[in-house]
Amino acid sequence: MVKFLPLKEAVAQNLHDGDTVAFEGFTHLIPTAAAHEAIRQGFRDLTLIRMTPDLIYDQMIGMGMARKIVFSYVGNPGVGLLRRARDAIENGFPRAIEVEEHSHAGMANAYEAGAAGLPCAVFRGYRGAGLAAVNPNIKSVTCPFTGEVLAAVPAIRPDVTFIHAQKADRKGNVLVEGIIGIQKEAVLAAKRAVVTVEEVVDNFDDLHPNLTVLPNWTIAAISVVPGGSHPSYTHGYYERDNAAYLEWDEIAADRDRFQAWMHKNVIESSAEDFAGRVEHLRKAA
Amino acid sequence: MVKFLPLKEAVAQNLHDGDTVAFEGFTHLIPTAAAHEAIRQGFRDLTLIRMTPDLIYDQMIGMGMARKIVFSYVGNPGVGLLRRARDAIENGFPRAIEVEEHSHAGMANAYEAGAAGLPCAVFRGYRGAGLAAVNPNIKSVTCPFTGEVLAAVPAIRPDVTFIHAQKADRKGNVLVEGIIGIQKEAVLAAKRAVVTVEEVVDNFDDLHPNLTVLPNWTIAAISVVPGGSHPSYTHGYYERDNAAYLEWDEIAADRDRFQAWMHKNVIESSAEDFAGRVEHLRKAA
Amino acid sequence: MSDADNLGFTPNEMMTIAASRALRSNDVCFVGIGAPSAACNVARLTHAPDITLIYESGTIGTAPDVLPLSIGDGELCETAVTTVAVPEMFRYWLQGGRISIGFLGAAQLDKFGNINTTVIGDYAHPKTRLPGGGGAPEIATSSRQVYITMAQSKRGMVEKIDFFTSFGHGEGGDHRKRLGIDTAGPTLLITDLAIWKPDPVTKEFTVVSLHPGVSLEQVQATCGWTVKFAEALDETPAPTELELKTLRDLQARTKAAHQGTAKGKAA
Amino acid sequence: MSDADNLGFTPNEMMTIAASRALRSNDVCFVGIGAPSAACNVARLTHAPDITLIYESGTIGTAPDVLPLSIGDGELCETAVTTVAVPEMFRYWLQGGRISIGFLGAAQLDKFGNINTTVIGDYAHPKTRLPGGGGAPEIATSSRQVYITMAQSKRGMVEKIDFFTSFGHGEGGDHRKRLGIDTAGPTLLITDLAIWKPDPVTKEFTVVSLHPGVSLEQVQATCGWTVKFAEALDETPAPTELELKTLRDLQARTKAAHQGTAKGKAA
Repeated sequence: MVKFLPLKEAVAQNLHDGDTVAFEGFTHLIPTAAAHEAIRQGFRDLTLIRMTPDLIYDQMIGMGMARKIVFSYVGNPGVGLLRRARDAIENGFPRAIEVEEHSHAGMANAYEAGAAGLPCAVFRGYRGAGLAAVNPNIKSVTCPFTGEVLAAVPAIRPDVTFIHAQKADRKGNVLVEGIIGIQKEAVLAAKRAVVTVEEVVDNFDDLHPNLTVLPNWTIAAISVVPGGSHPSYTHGYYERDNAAYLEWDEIAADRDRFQAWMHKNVIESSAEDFAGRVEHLRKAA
Repeated sequence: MVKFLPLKEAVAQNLHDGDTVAFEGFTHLIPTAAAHEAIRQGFRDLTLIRMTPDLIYDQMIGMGMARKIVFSYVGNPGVGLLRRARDAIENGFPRAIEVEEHSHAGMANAYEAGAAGLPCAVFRGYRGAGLAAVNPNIKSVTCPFTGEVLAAVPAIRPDVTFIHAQKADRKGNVLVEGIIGIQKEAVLAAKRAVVTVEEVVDNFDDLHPNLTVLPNWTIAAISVVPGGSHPSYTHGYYERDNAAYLEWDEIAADRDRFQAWMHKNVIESSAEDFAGRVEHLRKAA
Repeated sequence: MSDADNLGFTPNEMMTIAASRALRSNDVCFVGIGAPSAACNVARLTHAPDITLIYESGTIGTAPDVLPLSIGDGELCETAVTTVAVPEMFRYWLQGGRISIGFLGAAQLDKFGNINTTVIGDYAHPKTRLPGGGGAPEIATSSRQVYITMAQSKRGMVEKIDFFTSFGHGEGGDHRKRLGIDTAGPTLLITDLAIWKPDPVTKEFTVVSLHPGVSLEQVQATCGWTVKFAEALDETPAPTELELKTLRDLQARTKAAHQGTAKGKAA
Repeated sequence: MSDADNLGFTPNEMMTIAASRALRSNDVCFVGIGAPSAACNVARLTHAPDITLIYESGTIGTAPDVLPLSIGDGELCETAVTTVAVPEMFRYWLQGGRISIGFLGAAQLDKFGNINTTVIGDYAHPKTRLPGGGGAPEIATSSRQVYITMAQSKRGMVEKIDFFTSFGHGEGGDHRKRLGIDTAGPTLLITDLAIWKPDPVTKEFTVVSLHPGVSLEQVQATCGWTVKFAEALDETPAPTELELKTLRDLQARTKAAHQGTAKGKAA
């Protein structure tokens, strides 16, 4: 059953060296605070999964925490390349990392299969695409009715998934709304799920019945971290800090500047600092 | 693009003798008015698909309209057997019908595959179940990663799907809420979709972004039929007429009584009569 | 046979209450209609307030005030933690391995917990066409355990069922494992007369507890196979006052609501 | 080359506006970020008000007031007809065959409309690791048609791309059909200099229209393969005042919003 924990303990209890871990968020609701806590605790040899690894994956890779990444788009969305990830892939700095690359359709179907308890996902994909030749985890099955050859990829089953969400109720049920991305599947596919939320409310009695609510028994731990997705955004709470994404491109371009930034803003910082970072991004009421 | 039409025309333009048709609804939102209109127009040789064929399928089968039924639960929910369907299957009255039977999981996955444009659905199902031996449309595929043998069924692709929904906006977008069942998949799997709604509102501007809204370009025709799901219910509008379900068990038990009831309540009736049937089931405000 | 006048409760009430006692607050139950639904809700209203009840219509964590007539009554959605689409229900929640107890009823049952709700007679030319399996084929294999409730009768509890709607222990022993099914299957059968559990090796249902006032002969007389009884046979504790009141109140509210127009007429 | 001072508009503006003109109100567009996003929204704000714009983050029928920086900006959700989960987006909406136009940009493009946004150099040991395909591999095969926009350069338009991120016409001819792909693939390429369409038989992109003031030599000088020109070569109509104003207003609003804190500081 779910526990409400300070983020430091939620991360320490659920993440371990060598784990396969997803910090999911599709532009919206990226669990930055949780990733920063993982960086502070210095985990090693992680297999990092995400459809759209962005700043926090650039940071974890740049800090040498990743053994392997599994992804479908390794970019700073709308800005360009991820320079720490590039440095690792192109130059093996600070360490070489293994790459398993899919399309968005492949990753989305693989998470869906993980949530659905299946060993693999079957879909129409990768036709004529170069990835099928370089990724041995892209195979095929044949439809027994039509003979059509379909793509198959293994289900994604992370040891632990971290997501950020709008709110929990006191019982620990969690609401995700807006661009909901792949978060529900990432939680249900994982052995353990940790959720950071903007706030806790008494109950969800007034919620529309068809919203994306994760029942408390599907979650291991919840931590209240206002602003916890900055510089991503939380629909209904604060806007995306587009300027921070543009700025990251410069910070990550230089190994030393990256290290300095990480020490100031992550290592010597804490989950409590996120609230202040989004103050100016909250909408006028 | 969607057209707003009287139900009579919506049915006449979209349903044809010999069609494969789904009138979907999972206890909630059953499109009774649309089925009754189809009965009045006297279509023949239909292949009727539905997870839970209930009263309206008992009626269409009893009127001799069905060549085949595809289903996973052919009962009067909470009451018992469907007596017209039994008469057709056991005695070939008023005509023999072909039966293709699945489990709920099989049908749900098959609709999902239809909506997803796949030729078949793959899932873990039918293990040890007798249906696999009597339904040639239950086959298997082998996971290319684990070797696990999974069930496969053909995707469902109706010529036309009928559903009932709460409301449309003036542009023809449709909202389905509450127990949403398999309706979205049934619409997206079909070549054409016809929706009856309780009412039309100016716009959906105030709707939560994550509700089940079918964009107008996914629907062929919309007809406004208040009460159109009676004796099923429409969440937010009127309650289920449980007494009518109990009463049906007696009506359908006798061939003559069935015919008399059908003539009075369907053949000599019209879509406009549904509003009156739910008056006493509307909740006190 | 015993009835309410003699013992203060009916065999059916005892069945429902005995079934409710098998459930825990941390269980996630996939609930069939009828006796399973009553048992699950009595559990929720007495000793297992945090139990998660899931109906196949998509309602997760529901807490109905009256028992639903169908698996998709509005009450289930209005009181649920969340309501999801039917494909998601079967893919993420049932097939995903999240159900601890699948609760099934049966028209025909054999001693290995195999269930028939499809046909009496031959499948292609049935004597009686029953409603069919619905969710049962996969509830029986994807739930971590299956509990079954039914009133005993020679017609219902048979040596050989006419159709395998849902698989229990097959021919017994390790038959599930041989079919690649890795869940426990039927682990409990609760009838109006007794509580049954499968033999650890043969998987044949064995009576482990008789309800108050029930004799071994009564159990055998209403069962179509030769019944095995445990050596140390318990007596099921009679319903408590709270259990009986909870069940009867629930059924009274339900009956009033299912007149269909009862609520509506007040409007 | 021509620029805004000479003609009143830049080549990039011409590219975006020419692309917008190819879209219709009944199109359902799967929109990539950058030039495709601007073109789709100019179309929506001018001649195609009812066009359905879909971004892969799950927003269907969106109508943003400013261009999103990412494919998942809040604006997209707030103005959408509905916002669905990402697996549903790729299964029901893209794979389901509901997209009429998949709109892609390219880092490297060949004359058959094959696109590389994955790596420069060898895949295992890349010279430059690019972001990768994201949704593109299936957008390219599941959309009924694919439109491509990119600014011309010898580095970008090459004889042989380093990696097949998404499949266009492969080696040309019926290569798509031979791979079991039954959609039309790239049917339009709009650059900053010209409009290109595939030859009906060979499927090689052929220039069919030059933008105002652009010469054949300019097109060839910025393209890495030997360019084929149609016999009857059109001149692309210059942007209208309304088109230019719509695009520039959109970009001005976008620039203000992407300062990131511009809106926030007003609070």
